Amino acid sequence: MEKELRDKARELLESGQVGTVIGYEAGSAPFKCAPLYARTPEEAERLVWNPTCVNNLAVYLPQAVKQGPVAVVVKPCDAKSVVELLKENQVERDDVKTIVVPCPGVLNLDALADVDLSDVRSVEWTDDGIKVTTGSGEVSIPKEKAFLPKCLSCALGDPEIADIKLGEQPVRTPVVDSKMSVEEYEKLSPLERREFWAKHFAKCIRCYACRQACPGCYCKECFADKLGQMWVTRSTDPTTNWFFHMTRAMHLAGRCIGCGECERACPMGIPLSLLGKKLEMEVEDMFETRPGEDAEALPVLGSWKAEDPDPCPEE
Amino acid sequence: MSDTAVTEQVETKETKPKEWEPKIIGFLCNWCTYAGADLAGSSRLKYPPNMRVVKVPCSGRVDPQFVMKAFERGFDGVLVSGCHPGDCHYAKGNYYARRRIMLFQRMLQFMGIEPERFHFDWISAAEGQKFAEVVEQFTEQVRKLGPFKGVTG
Amino acid sequence: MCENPYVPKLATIEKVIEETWDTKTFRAVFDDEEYREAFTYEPGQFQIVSAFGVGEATFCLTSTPTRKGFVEFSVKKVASVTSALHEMSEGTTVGIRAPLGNWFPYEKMKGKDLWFVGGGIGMAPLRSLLNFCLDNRQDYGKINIIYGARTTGDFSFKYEFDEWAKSPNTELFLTIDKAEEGWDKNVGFVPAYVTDLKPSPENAVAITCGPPIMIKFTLPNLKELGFADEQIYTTLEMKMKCGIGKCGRCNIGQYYVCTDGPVFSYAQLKDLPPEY
Amino acid sequence: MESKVISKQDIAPWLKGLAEKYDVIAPVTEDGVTRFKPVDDPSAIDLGPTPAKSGIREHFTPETETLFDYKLEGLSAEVTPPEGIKKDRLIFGARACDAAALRYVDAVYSNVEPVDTPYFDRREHTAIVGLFCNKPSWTCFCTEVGDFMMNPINMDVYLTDLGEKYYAEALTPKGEELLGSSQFQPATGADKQAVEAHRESVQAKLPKPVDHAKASESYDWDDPIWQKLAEVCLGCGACSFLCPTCHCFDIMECAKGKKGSRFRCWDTCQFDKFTLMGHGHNPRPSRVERTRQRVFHKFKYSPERYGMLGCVGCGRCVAVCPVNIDIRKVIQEIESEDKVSA
Repeated sequence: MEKELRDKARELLESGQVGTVIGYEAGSAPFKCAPLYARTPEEAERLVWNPTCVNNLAVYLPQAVKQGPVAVVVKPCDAKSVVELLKENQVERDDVKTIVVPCPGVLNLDALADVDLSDVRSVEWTDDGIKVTTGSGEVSIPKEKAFLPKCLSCALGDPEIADIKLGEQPVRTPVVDSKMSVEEYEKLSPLERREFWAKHFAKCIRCYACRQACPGCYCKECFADKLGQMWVTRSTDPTTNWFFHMTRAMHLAGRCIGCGECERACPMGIPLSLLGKKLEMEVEDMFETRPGEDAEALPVLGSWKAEDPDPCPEE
Repeated sequence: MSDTAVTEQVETKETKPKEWEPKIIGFLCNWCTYAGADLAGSSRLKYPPNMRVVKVPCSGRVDPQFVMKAFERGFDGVLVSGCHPGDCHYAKGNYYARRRIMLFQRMLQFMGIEPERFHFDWISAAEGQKFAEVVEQFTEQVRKLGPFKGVTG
Repeated sequence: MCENPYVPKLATIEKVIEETWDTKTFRAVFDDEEYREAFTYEPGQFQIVSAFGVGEATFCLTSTPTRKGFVEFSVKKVASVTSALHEMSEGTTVGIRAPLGNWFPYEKMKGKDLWFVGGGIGMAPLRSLLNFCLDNRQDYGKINIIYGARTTGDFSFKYEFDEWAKSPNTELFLTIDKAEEGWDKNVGFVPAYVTDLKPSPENAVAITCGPPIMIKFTLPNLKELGFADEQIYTTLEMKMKCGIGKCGRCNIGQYYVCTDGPVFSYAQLKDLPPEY
Repeated sequence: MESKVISKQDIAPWLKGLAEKYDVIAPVTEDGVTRFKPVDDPSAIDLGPTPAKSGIREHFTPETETLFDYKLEGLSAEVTPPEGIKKDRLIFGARACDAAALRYVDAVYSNVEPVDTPYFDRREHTAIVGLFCNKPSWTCFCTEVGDFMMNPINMDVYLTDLGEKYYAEALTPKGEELLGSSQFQPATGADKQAVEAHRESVQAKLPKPVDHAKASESYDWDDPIWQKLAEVCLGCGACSFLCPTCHCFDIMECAKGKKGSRFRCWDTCQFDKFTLMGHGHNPRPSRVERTRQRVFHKFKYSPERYGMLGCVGCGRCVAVCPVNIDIRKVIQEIESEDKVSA
């Protein structure tokens, strides 16, 4: 698979179809990958595709296309971000070539909690999860534990915007209903919910890793940085943090494709995906659209229908 | 109308009086609901004086941040109201508002803010009576819930 | 324990001078009499002024320590704090943290001819040293003031021009970018005017401050005239918050502009990474 | 100074006994994140993760800290600074890297005039009981940048886990006082030998020292690595906000009508507005300059100015970076032989 990926990347670069291939290279540890901008055939040789390739590389597109057409390695879920960027005119279709990789699911680092990370030699896919090789042997981890939660509920096939497909998508049968976490949360009373977020937002240090890792957060100037307007100060008290995260959630309403990068990037373990998942569910329920599917569709909150649900319908 | 002009009004909430009274803020569309409020006043209809009114050009101007700011700053209830669907002065501002506010309403609820603290309604310039009723009803609804303890309280 | 350096001293605005369409000069007097009496500073130092409710911002001390009892700062309206200050009337309380930073080496300048080269609001920090030197007139050689502005309306401190020009052995050279009716002085940009005036580098010091573009073109001209890097001083502007070398914002190389500056000679600036 | 031992089960009673004099701050794991927090119940302490997610930094330079409150009336204003620390604090379980980081922060905050009084106040009123790292994480490289794991600094007591018991060294008079409690027994020669052997075995697994301060003299301002990092870096502040030596802050106003407060909060050179001036000029306009600034400040400017590196090798930035920017690799690359000779 990696050979194919590298060949394809080299071909794209050599033929001049793109100036850059954004993909993954081996990270600083066997359970880590790092994003790579490959611009030469030699650099393309460094591309990898393995269970550590968790990042949603679409986040780089709005900047990268400024230097001309780029190719980007995407998982089917990441491709939804590309669709959103196209829909919102952040990138032109002609400037992006998507290289879709067949994805069995990617690594949840939490799965390695019991493994001595300093001793890990490699992380590979198996038929049913991953195999971790350490200095003292091999550990097999079943996919229920090995993969990110989003992978366990994923049933995506190849996206429509796939320009290059590196093999067939494995048939994925979701082992978890993605709505489950939301439904689980919604068993809480209003007070418990407020306490839940008070607890989590108290941890937030406002490093903005969530925002920076989000392909949807491409604003030139975030509301949180607008000092003149002062919607939100940088104080890290739970209420101010609530305001920041709630506003960010609303700004992503109908646009969040649930890649979970915000939550992965968060150094403080705030379950930010819950907000995105809820928005996704509500948008589908009320407006019958799913973000990330149709690049021609109008943005959910930038459009309307006369028959939209009404808070106080006329008799 | 700038964001700052709106926030200034949101932020001038006075300190709580000794006897607790619900503090409510209303974002009212200039063309319909605000005129409806005017009509209620000039028709000498009685309704509770708990609401501070912020006039906005259109319900479509209501950014969810206005509502969040109000809750963050400790208002006990927030009302948003504009022209009926189809009657928008700007043709479709309230349709955009409807989607945004509906979604926002559900998110507030998701975060544990009691849904009864936020009300969204259509009130036209002719509906002075309805305006008085909505304010009355909403104020009582918020009164029953008691003081708002904050978004994370 | 020492005093908390982040808590400003309260001061009252005593006088507001409208300099130009976007610049005002404020004169403030410390409320605490004892503090006011003991307060002293050096020309070139700066202060951080609080507009309570909005924030604080950095301004150079435009007044001279030879004239006691008050501090002055000139404010160009650019962002929130400066706008809030512009709204203030006489009698308003502000907070001041001062004096901060280093100052012009006026001891080293003694006996020398001085060339002040200022552009626009850049004249503000120079004014402190200028008036200081004029108040100690016997210590310095000839004092030359080159001051440029976009238009006649953009000059600050117009009310002091006469005093400057009439001081003994002192010359004031004014220039504006484009000709205006009734203007009988120089027309042209500051760097070119400096070349025209041919200041002699012998036993002289140049002190410049102004927009980056002015500095950029003035410097080579001065050097062409024979000024060495050590003979040219300027005062740097950087984003600052704490003013006391803690918050890290004005860090350039191993220096903090707020404590190691704002006054630098060009010899020193050459050693800094180009991040100012 | 003298060394003692304490059986593990005596730690809780010892800390409880200290509660009268100290607020005890120790690592606690909540929702999967281990942070140093005030603890009432010593059984909640979790010394497992090395190092804890966020170190002891926030107890000396809090994320958000009120500098003073103000009140406006008409044209006049009134200013009230907050009260200082009322009760001494004892930080239990701090790692050598975190304690060593305070030496750097001291150099910036309290060893030069004017002294940062709120910080100084906290330092003066805090005792630190450190803990030797038995299981360094994959991100740890403290031995590369200093020898404080073996020779700790800024600790009053240094504990080493010997299985059933802790070996406890008093490093200051305050530490001796702390070890005066009845739970401690004198250490034997065998204990001392065991500790030394143990520490050396751990040290052997960690990187060898490198003289980065010396190497930094030939760092290349225009190294192509900055361009490369800038492309990949997302521009978040996770690395610096979790860094124990990062100390930069912003000062802001929290205005509520006629009352309000001025506060400071963490800030980082990685944010685009860090150096942006009011009139629009930005001396470090892109991530190229900003990624370089972080590395240069820690490895070049700090040795030049303060005579020490601004990095203690805790590895938190490596652990949290969402795009795997690994400062160890970055330094290695800019210090690599062929680059220096090129």
